[in-house]
Amino acid sequence: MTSETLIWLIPLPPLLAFFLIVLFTNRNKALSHWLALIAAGLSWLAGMVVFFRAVTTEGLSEHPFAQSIPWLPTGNTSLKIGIQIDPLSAVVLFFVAWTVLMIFIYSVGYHNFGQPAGKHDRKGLPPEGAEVKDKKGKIVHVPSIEPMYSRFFALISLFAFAMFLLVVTDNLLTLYVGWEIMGLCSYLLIGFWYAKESARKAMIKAFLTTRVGDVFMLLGLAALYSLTDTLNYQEILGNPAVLEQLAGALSPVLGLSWAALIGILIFIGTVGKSAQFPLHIWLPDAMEGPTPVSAMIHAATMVSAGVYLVIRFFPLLSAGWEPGGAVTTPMLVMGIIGAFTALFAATIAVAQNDVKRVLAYSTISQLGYMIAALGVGAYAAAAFHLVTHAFFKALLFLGSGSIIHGMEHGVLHTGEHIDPQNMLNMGGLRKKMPVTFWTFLIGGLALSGFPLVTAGFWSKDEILSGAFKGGNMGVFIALALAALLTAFYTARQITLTFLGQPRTKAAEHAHESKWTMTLPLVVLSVFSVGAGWAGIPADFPGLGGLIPNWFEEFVGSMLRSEPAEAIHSLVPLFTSLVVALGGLALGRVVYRRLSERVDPLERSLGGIYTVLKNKYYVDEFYQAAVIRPANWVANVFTYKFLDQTIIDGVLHAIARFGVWLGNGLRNIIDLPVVNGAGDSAARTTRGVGVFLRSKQSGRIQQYMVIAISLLVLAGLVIYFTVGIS
Amino acid sequence: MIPLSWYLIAAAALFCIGLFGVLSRKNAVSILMSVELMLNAVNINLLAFWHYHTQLQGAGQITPQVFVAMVFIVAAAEVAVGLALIISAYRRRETPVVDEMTLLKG
Amino acid sequence: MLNDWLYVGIFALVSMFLPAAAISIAALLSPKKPNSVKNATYECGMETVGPAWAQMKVQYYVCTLVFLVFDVEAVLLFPWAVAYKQLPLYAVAEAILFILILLGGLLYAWRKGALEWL
Amino acid sequence: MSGLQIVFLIVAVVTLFSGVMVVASRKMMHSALWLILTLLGVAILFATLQAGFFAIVQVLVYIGAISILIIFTLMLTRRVMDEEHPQVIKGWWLPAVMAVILFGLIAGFLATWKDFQVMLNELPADAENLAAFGSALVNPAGYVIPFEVASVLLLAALVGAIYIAAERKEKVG
Amino acid sequence: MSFWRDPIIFIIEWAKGLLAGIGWGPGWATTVGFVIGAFVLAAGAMFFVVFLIWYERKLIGRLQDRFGPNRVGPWGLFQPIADMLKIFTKELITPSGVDWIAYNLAPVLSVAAVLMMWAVTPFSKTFFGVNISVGILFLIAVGGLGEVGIILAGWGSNNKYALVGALRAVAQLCSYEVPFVISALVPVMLTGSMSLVDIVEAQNPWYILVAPAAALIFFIASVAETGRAPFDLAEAESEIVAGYNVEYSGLKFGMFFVGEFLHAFTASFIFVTVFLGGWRGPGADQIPVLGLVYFMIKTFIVYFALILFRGTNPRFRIDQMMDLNWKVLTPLSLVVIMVIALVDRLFASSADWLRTVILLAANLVILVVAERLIRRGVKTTRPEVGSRQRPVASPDNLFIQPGSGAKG
Repeated sequence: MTSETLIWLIPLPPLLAFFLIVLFTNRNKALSHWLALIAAGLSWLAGMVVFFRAVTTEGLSEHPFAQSIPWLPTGNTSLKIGIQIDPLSAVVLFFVAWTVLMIFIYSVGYHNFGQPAGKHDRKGLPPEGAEVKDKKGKIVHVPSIEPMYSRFFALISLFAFAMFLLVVTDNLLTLYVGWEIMGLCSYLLIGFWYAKESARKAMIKAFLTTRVGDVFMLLGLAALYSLTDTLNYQEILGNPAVLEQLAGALSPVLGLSWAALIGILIFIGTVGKSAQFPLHIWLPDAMEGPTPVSAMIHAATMVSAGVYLVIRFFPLLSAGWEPGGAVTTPMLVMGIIGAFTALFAATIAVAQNDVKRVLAYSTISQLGYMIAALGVGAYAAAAFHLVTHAFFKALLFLGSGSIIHGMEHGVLHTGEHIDPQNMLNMGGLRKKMPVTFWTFLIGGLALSGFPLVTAGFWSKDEILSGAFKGGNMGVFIALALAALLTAFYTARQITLTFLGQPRTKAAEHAHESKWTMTLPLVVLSVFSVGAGWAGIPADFPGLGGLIPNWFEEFVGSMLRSEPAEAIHSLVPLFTSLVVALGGLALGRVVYRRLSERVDPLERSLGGIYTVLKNKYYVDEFYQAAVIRPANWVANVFTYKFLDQTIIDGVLHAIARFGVWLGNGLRNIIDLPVVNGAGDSAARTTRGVGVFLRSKQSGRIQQYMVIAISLLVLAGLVIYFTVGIS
Repeated sequence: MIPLSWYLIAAAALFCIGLFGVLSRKNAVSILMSVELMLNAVNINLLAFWHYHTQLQGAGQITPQVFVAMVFIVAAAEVAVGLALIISAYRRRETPVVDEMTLLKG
Repeated sequence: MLNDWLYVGIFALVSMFLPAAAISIAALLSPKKPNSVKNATYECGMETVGPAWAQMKVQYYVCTLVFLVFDVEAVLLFPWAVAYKQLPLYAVAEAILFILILLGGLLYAWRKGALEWL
Repeated sequence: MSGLQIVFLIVAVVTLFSGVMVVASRKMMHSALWLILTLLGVAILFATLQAGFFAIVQVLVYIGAISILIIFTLMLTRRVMDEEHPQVIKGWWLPAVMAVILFGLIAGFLATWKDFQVMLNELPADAENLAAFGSALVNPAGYVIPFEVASVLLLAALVGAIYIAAERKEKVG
Repeated sequence: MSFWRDPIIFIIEWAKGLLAGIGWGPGWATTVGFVIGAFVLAAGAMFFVVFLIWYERKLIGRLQDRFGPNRVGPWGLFQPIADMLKIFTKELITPSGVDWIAYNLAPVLSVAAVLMMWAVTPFSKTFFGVNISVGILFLIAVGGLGEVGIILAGWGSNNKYALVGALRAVAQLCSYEVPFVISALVPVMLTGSMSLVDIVEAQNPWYILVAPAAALIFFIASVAETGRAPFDLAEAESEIVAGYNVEYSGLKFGMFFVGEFLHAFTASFIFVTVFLGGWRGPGADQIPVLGLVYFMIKTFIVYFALILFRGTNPRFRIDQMMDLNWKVLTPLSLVVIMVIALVDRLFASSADWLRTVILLAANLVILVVAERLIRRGVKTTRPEVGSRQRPVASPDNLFIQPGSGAKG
């Protein structure tokens, strides 16, 4: 089969699985997960074949695997859908295929397949556990199977379809389609346990927050389409003429060039999707969902999709920038926001006790890393970190899921009421869950960039050196600090969780998860070590050049402009060594002797700690600054003003006039002026009030009337002023 | 033979009638009927222009026909689901009247 | 071309006219002796109770719905069938996919028990 | 004034009148029957446009299926639809005015088009080329994706409608 | 062309010449010719019904071991005439509270819907009303008008029983229209045109030999479309009062039965046209009137089969009927379509006779498999209706059709 045909086929199996599960096998749990697994496996197989063909193809970046067919003929032009695999999407395809498959396998174990159904389990709530008699006939509590098992697999299959679609597509339209489907799936999966108040709130929060970004992104796409009449990558990004024209033309907004404007709009979409600073608030709450969801959607794939988008659009974002020169506006914005987010989220992560929330914030900060890397023009480094991060962060999340699972075992067994996700309740899990421990350790080291062995080190080191070469000291320092904090909270997490002595009975009775959960951990840990060796910089002392920096040249070939010649400097290298090791050591030292369930920092840092613990009060700020005003506008302006004043005002004006006239006459004729005026005023207001009170209705037709009347108005204006050409 | 304008005017009139129905009827079923009127008006236009283009550029004008077919399909789907919604809403609320289904009310 | 439709129209009118004419002739010939009992609504000899309205079962709706969907499907398939002779194999395969998708719908209705009458 | 024009005028007047009756009549059943008449008129208009296939499809789908479905729904949701209180909302004059203005606008805009008054001549017999239409529906360079998407849409409609309309086991009053 | 080879066309030409001779323009001449032709054809059809009623009653009588009409005229040949006279002079009772337009439009529509099918059917090589390019679709669409007529009847006469009957009838017609339409796709596919004339022209061999499965489905569906036994649940006298026409009397009532008989006959000659090669036969190309003869012979054979079908089968329960449609005929017809399309395309290059044989084989295989599956899936346990001791429910006289002889 030709590569193109194969690429067409990659997204289809999960979609098919989704429909089959939803329509037919909803009752049968085993059949459902088999469908989903087989679908994911097929996609994985096709993806691997395509990947290796792509790797072995010469000059792939000039001539990617691409094919497209017309979709909707719209007048003269026709919207096309198509597929394209170039180096960038190849590597993304690689890690997406792997993580998706692994997480599918993991989900089987995570949702306790094969366990009995609990008596009190309700749809929309996490399973509470079932009572079974063991051999000696005494009743023991065991975890029970997820009530909405099939639904879960249907949804993640749909998500996988969207992700693959987004990766293999060759134009922005289908990318946007996949993007939105992913948004939907993330919404549905965060609220998977929809009977939980917090889950409902979180799902709505995530959906709306990402919408904010998506709207801007859609604006960007519309502008791009109206300017270039196409949304195809090759025709826009692969075409210097178009890029120059876009960079040259001046947009009506703030004197930005069109390229800058579109770039910033699209970047805002990314900010929403991959939770950068102003719109990052949804990601931590998204941890309400099941852990595989957090791992897949909110660590490995969906949030990476945002970064993938900006990497993909780097030629546009950096249009008119040559390496070493002054950065363009979008790059500047990205650099600042990325670096700030990296530091900001890392500081918050230090003070979190929920094992998943720590990881959520570290995800935000790592994504900030990539954005910042792009901001300073370290293109390949960003892509590299995207890949490695996807692996080790998925690993960490799955590990945390395994931890939580083990803790829940313990909680069920002992029956004490503690939060199984709170790290302060854990400790000493190393002996209980060895596999989880070792894999989690590897992942943590990779995250904190433990030198020379782990993948995280290489990618992070490249970003740092990129920032350093880019000559952007602020970004460099911020990233370095963030790296330090990252190492610190990683050490904190590992120490609190696995080392030391158990701090609760539940932690004592925790035990290792099933192989379906540990196998993915092992596989991913292999990648989170091995992936690094693909991108060792050539100028690295000692190791450099032993292995050719394959990644750099493979993905780097995407950029038409050659990257600037390397400034040989050991500063970034030492920085990364120091921050990684120092952070780890510091964390270990601070938390080694922790016996009681309270964070030592709480005393030492005091007020700052509470600020960090409350995430700089960003949520509260939004609550006050955005949500209440929005409610106010909706209530007062739309409802009271538009609905009542405009619509009903027409009706009431006459009546009011009549009342006014009558009162006026009565005043003139007999009543004393003041009295009558008072009466009439009172009566009028009261009448109006009574009238208004009867007017409230949620009638959709009224709103349609408003819409149509606006349309008619616009039509009249056009007809009598402009006319049609 | 018939001028194109007659068809267009007739279609516009039908469309506006349907629009009025959509905006002013109470019963959800008759709102759907009015939507059908609007769709039919659109179809008249499409086919009138199909005829026009065919006599300008010769046979084989496919696009208008495809659009008409799509309108048929969309109309069918819309009626099916819409009426099903009305029926179930009726079962819950005992009314097919739209302005008694004020779920949009804040 | 238009003449054909003219003929169809005329035939339609005629075929409406003939029974109408027959009925009106009968109306002329037949005696008219109405009385209230004779004109009462027939209900097996009982008095009519309430409006002529009982709630009917949703089954009628469902089977008409399925009919509608397959009707529209056939409408799309007829041009395909006309063109069938000059179509390559993959085009036939596409139409078969089209049919299969709707067959899936039918199976769903079947499994939902929407096709059971009682 | 040729015979065809007379036919057109009659049909158009009947169609529009029955269209008005659809939105104006108080008995739901009557407006449904008027709707059938309107659809028939539209079908005849199609026939005068020599789109025979679509004229027949109009009768087949709209009159044969959709209107039947609508009537069944009326039967199902009857009981409330007594004819005492009016079927239109209180402020119905506003939509009416708007519809009239909109009609004027559309006509005005159309009138500015140069080919507005062009005559539609009788086409050759093979003008409505069903074979070309059919093969374009399954042609990847043509409309195969709308074709398949249509079937998916129909599937979705079928599944959704059945799911919605089917009585729940745990039925709440 | 001589008179004897094709009298009808001869007469038509002569009449046209006459009109032209009077000095009318060709346009008006055609129009008037159309009007006359339509009148002749439709009136002929309606008077044909009289004979059909006699034929059917005679046959049903024989099938039920009776004589059938045998008093008035030779073999009771004039019995229908007498009935007609009687029914013309019966009082037309219009119950109070009917919706006048709907009530009176319904019988007209139910006859007209059937009559219109005659407009497009080719009775011989040269003798047909009109050859429109969408003929077969026209037949199906016109059937839809009949449903509207039934709904009008049921709703117009405000009566619960009428309404229930109408709903059941319409539900049945709608349901059976699905396999009808889909199996009608097969001849269109094999011909490459929807015009009935082309379909007949293209039939060598007859399509029933090429696609027997489709033919079978088409036949059953069209029987159900006529709403006669065993599919006559709409006016199942023993279950619901008398169906949608309970409030009708006199000729209005009669019109429904005219429509039914005509529909039965029409259905049979549509089947002939679509699957039995219409007027085709030895020498029919040269001598068109021969084609007319062949057509009539085939039609009467099919009509006989129809009556046999009616006379020898007990009435379905409504759930059985719906199951038969939705769970057997519809999936089967879809499968048939796909298989025929695939097979015919795969063997498109091979010789015609080979392709025919392969298609035939494929159809037979489908039929056999379907038969097996149905045997597997059918409910063997019949729900208990009353006690077996009561003679009414005893199986040996189940085949009595209540009132089947005494209609009209």
